Amino acid sequence: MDFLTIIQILDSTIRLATPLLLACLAGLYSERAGIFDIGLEGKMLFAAFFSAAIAYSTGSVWLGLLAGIASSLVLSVVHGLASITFRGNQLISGVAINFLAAGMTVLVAQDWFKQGGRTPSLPDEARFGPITFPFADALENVPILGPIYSELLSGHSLLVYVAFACVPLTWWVLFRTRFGLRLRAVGENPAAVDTAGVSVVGLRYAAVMICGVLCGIAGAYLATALQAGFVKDMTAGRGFIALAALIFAKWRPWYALSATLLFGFLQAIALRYQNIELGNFVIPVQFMDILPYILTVVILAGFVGRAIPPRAGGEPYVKER
Amino acid sequence: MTAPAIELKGISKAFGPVQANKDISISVQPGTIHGIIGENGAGKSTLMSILYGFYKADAGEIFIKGQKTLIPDSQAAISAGIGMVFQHFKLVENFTVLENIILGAEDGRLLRPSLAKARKELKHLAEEYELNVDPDALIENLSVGHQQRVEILKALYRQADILILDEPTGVLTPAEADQLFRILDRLREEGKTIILITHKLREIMEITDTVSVMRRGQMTATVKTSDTSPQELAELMVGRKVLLRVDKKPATPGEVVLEVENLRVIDDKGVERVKGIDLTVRAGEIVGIAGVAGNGQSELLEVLGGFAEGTGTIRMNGTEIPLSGLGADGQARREAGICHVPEDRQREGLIMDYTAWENTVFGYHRNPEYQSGILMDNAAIQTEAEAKMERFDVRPPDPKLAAKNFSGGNQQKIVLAREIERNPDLLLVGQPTRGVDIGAIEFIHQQIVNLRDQGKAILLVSVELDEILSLSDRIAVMFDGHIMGERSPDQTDEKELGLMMAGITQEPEGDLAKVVDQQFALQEQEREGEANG
Amino acid sequence: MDKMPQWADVVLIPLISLILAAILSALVILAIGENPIDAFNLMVQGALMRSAGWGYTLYYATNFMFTGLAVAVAFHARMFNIGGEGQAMLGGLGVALACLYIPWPHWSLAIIGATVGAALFGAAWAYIPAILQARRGSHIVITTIMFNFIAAGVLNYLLVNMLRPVGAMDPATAKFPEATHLPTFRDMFSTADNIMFRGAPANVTFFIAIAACVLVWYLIWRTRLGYEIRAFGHSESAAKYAGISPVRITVIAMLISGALAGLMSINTTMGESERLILNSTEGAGFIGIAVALMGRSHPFGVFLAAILFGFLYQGGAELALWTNIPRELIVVIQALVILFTGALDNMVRMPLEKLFLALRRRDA
Amino acid sequence: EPALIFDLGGKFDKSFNEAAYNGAARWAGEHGTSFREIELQSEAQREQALRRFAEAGNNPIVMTGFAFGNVLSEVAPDYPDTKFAIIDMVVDAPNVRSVVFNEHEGSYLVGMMAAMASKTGTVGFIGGMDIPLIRKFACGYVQGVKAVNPDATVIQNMTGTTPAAWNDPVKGSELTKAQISQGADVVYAAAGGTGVGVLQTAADEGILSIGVDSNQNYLHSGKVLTSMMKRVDNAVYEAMKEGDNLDMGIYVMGVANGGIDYALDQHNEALVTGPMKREVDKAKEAISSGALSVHDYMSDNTCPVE
Ligand SMILES: Nc1ncnc2c1ncn2[C@@H]1O[C@H](COP(=O)(O)OP(=O)(O)OP(=O)(O)O)[C@@H](O)[C@H]1O
Ligand SMILES: Nc1ncnc2c1ncn2[C@@H]1O[C@H](COP(=O)(O)OP(=O)(O)OP(=O)(O)O)[C@@H](O)[C@H]1O
Ligand SMILES: [Mg+2]
Ligand SMILES: [Mg+2]
Repeated sequence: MDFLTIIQILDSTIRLATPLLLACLAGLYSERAGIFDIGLEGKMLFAAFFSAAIAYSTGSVWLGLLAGIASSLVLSVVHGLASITFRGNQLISGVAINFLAAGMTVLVAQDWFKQGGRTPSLPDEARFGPITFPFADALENVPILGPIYSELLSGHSLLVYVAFACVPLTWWVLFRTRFGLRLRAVGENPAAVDTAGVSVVGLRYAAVMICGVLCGIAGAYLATALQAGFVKDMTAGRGFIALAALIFAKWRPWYALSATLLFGFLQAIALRYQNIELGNFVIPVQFMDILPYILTVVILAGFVGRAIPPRAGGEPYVKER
Repeated sequence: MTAPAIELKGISKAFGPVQANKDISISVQPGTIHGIIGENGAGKSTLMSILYGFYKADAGEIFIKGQKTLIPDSQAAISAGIGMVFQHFKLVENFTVLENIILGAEDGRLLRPSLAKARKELKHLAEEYELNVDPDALIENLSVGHQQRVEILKALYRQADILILDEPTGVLTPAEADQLFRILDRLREEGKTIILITHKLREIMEITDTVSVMRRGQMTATVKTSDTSPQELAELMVGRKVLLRVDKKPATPGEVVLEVENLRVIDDKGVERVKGIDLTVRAGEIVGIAGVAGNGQSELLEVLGGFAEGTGTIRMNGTEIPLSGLGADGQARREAGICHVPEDRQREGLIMDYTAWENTVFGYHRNPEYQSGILMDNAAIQTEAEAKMERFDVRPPDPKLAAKNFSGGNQQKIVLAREIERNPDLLLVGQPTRGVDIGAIEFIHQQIVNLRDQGKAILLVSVELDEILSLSDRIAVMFDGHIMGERSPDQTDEKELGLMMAGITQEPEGDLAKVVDQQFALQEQEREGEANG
Repeated sequence: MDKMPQWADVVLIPLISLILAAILSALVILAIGENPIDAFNLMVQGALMRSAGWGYTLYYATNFMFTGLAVAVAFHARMFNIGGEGQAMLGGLGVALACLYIPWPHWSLAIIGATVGAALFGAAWAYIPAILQARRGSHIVITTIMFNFIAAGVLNYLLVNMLRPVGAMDPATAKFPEATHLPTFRDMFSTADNIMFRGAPANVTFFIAIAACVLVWYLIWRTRLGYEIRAFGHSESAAKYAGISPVRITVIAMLISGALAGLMSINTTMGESERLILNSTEGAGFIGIAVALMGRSHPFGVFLAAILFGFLYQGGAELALWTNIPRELIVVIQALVILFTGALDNMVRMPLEKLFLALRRRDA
Repeated sequence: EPALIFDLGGKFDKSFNEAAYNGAARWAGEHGTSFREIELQSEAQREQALRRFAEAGNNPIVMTGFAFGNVLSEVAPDYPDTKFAIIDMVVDAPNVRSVVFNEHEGSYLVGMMAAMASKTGTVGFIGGMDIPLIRKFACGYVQGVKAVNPDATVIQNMTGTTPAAWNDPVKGSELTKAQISQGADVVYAAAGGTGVGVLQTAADEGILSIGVDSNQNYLHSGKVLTSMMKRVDNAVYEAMKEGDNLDMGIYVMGVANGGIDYALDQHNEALVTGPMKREVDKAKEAISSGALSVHDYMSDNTCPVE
């Protein structure tokens, strides 16, 4: 494997990891506040559709992004109503949201565009294009650092940088601000927050909303940056992988970065090396396809200890039985 | 006369069909300590939670310092100068002390300045009130006593001048309780108003100025402490005459039932908690283990009960039983004739979501008498449960009710009914009366003594010295994983036991409680070191 | 003392929730320019008013019962088994191997063999996540998600490269021998002059599913094992105190769960397609989660929820058949049903409880 | 009234099913009538749809996809008066027309074009899932490439193993990028909705792509080299047009009878050079006349070239 190949694989890792990272951080806010969310997939899908649809209709990718975030927020409100206000089962609500998004996106897409549940292809100005760093071209030929700078670091869409910037930001918010302290507390022991005179409901809604915003960005990234439009079910299970990454990361921001990069990397490797021959034996493509999942299980079994979720996670806060 | 610090008028509160408070009125003078007593489930905690804005009353008014005050949430209570230490602490377990203190009382959006300020303030408060805690320790690594200090500090940090304490001494050792009372005294001198809920009449007599008695959601009496007696209070509370001391004949110890040699236990954090214990318990005697919480008593019970592993030798009626691996589980212990009333009835002794009848066979559910073919004989279990609940006076006597719907005392009775009625050769009992009201304590103690009188061996672990002294025929004191010594209850007293519990076998100079406290701090430091190392 | 009479809890609340879901669904249908009343009529006509409609409704319901029970059993041990899909896929493999490689003389014997095969393979696929959870603390949610993907890969490889008859286009096994074909409802209930359940795939597996519901009910509420599973699910520390081994319960509960999920494939693979095809599970493993949650992990609840989902599936097919409503409408309706009956049921319950309390106060 | 049943991929898959729909729509438009249609949601519905349409008197009933084979052979005898047409599969019954396509021939043609358009000598193939049909596409393509440039490298990738493999444009994108980084400068996508991502990325990255089933040239005008057209639309159109008089038996649609072709229109005329067109048309003729025979993977489950 030569150096350039490594760079390319890492480049692909970054692209594949970005939606996972955004969704994973989204889940992190929500679950740190005690609201489990298996509806990440649905929110991303919803956002992917609405961002593409609005970007196409208005020709503005920024309006698209806003629409994606707004639509994801709508689902967040539903989740909040079900799991915070009405103290329902958070898992059921998440499952319902996934179904709702899968059905609604296609239904609306068909109603609006009559193209069988997809949006028309977005023109370039309705997409997030790559951002080229200064001197990227000039430095391309510098050995080692050149390709790292111009291939790996430069040339991604804005949302990729946003996603990566969200990691330190999330860490800072959670561990260095009043809001973060309260948010973590409400996921561990809401009664402590309540008796300290802070609104449990308010905090939890805030967390669920942040989750919605990040899922919205993730969806918009899929439909308007990586792709040029919406295709039904285009999230293809990434919300669930993000959830796995979140558990893997033990609900911590920097770990979330590593976990999603690892998933992205394993996928990139599997995509790149689909047909490996060992002597006369060709490793079946199916094996390479499932390799990331096998490795995940192996890593989980071998290196990562018990992951302890936030203690109040999944439980509605009920004062009076 | 000044306006009362607190005045509640006509407070009512229902939880669904349960009327927890009925038209309660009470007034508390500033600068006094006001006690509230009442049976389990009488509605004490509910009333205080309403005052603190945790629950909303269905009806009634609250006056603070003569001003009518609306308290829709805890924020309002805090701004009205009210602080509360709940029966079940409201702390975030994996946060540090400092973080818990500032939670909800931060200045500004960033944490760093708040933390710095709180650290200074905390040091100040600690000095002033002898409330020492390591501000950077995680709550989950603190003893219950220290956790309580954090709760008090939380209230003081918020400049509360009305402090509510809900059963604060239920989890404290006598020394810790003494220290707490000195702090309360101090606060009273400063003019703060304190409401103290407790089941212990001795404490009421010792420290309060006035006392109110609650029964079944209503306030039945409010009297000046100096005008009443424990006996009278107990009767007001339970509605009948109560024996305040255990009535028991001298023991007639028989054969050795349990023999423990060089028992060692290492917990899952890798800390050695029991460091080589030798102990025997004979038929027909109660051996009490005294000690400050966290000195290995829990682990001792857990290993004997089969749900933790250890090394060493245990013989039961002369037969050795395994301490780890196969055959070292609760099931095997029960077959060997060991029954166990665990320390924590809610986490261990009961499945809170199971009905009472299901709980009456918990741990014995594999016994042949409960099977019919491949199924469980639920009808037989229910009939038996009904009889047991009747005998142990569990209220309400409804076996179909889920365990979580019983009050703490009644939950404990269900566990006791299950374990004592097994008629075991050896009964392990941990904290049998924690958080239980006087009426129930009397009953529970009686049952334990009865079992002894039938010639059974009993090993009792309790942090209540009173309880140890009045029940035990022999007392062993544990400190730091060792047994410091054994005493007979009529040769010793609280003072000596207290010293032994602090690891001191000689009469020390100075204040007993202080020494105990210092010792505990040292011990904790040491343990932290071990845990980190 | 309860806040509400039991009938209100069991009947009234789900009913009101369903009506709310129906109203919202109607709005969605209106919004895409169709007539909701006609649509509803069509669904009921197609799914419930013809024997063949029932034949389909019950066929789908059979799948959902198995996967719903699988999720429910794991839930009782406080585990979230998202792996029903993969376990059912492997169960299909078990069925296929049993049917293809053993010469059964009669379907009644074959179905026993297939049941064993399906249960064994399904359980085996659940075993690894279970043992990893019990011994290494690897989170079962992640491992079962991963095992769904792995199952799909394994099955794809086997079907394309090993089990597919030469020259066949389909990534599927050969057709099972005649003797293994299960009697369908049509075979069972038709008379000479009255053909019932014509063409519908419902078959004897439906009765196995009902038996499974009953057995699971006995298992959970009447046996020692069920007692221990529930105890472990409610409190691990208490279970330890009682001498219930967490490792043992985790593994056993997951084995049962996996076996139940695997059994689903008798219905699809042996009962319907009569060969193992690539995507025979079609997401029924995931629907099982919704079914178990809606059925409150109780076998009877699972049974009802499965029938409801079967109705939605079949009714949806009828809609797609006779109108231009896209098939995704059904997914939306499912979502709304799950949302209102499952997640938002307190929205209905809270005011009702107040109402009943007020009524009781007035009586008293 | 005729009926059309789409396979699980759904009516608007931008390729196979959509072509069928276009054919039916063209027929309906020309004749001013309508047709019934259904998108399947589950395997079990195949039989249901067939029977319900047959019982409702729809005739002929056209279905797309090999997966109908099994069911149709059971259902067809029950409705001797109804005529069925199945695409991509042979069903032996007196009232069934089976239409099969020589996709390998078309893939061969576009493979030749890919090899001629490639400057690097490396071209790519991205399939949806490792199933026989897709291998058939791949095998024909590789033969075409090697026919022009025996030294050329063909990178072959499959998207996945779950149904999501047909609808994962993001993965299609990444595979394309991976192939580009390995030197590919023409990629051929046979992957349903995933192909949208392949074509998009190829256009974004400035390499050429090849569409499949329908004419996909217009998706990225000037950037799609050509499309391997499988005239499912014609097959459906014909079946509906013949209506009650539908001839039964096996219809093989190949290069010879225009059932399989490569697409040439205003979107790609600049890309298809004169020599390129000459070579391909020559091969087309050779195939039609039988002088050139492209190996069909399905015939023996092997491919002569890698
Ligand atoms: N959050 C709640 N929801 C429903 N019922 C409650 C709740 N809290 C308390 N109750 C019920 O209200 C009654 C009074 O409870 P409360 O906790 O006030 O009693 P208490 O006097 O503090 O008892 P204890 O001495 O055991 O602490 C009990 O019957 C209890 O079961
Ligand atoms: N690693 C540790 N570092 C410091 N203190 C510890 C540590 N582990 C335990 N402790 C102290 O021991 C206390 C109680 O532990 P444990 O429950 O084992 O004690 P116990 O003797 O059984 O008493 P009780 O049952 O009354 O709590 C803890 O709350 C804590 O203060
Ligand atoms: Mg209380
Ligand atoms: Mg303890």
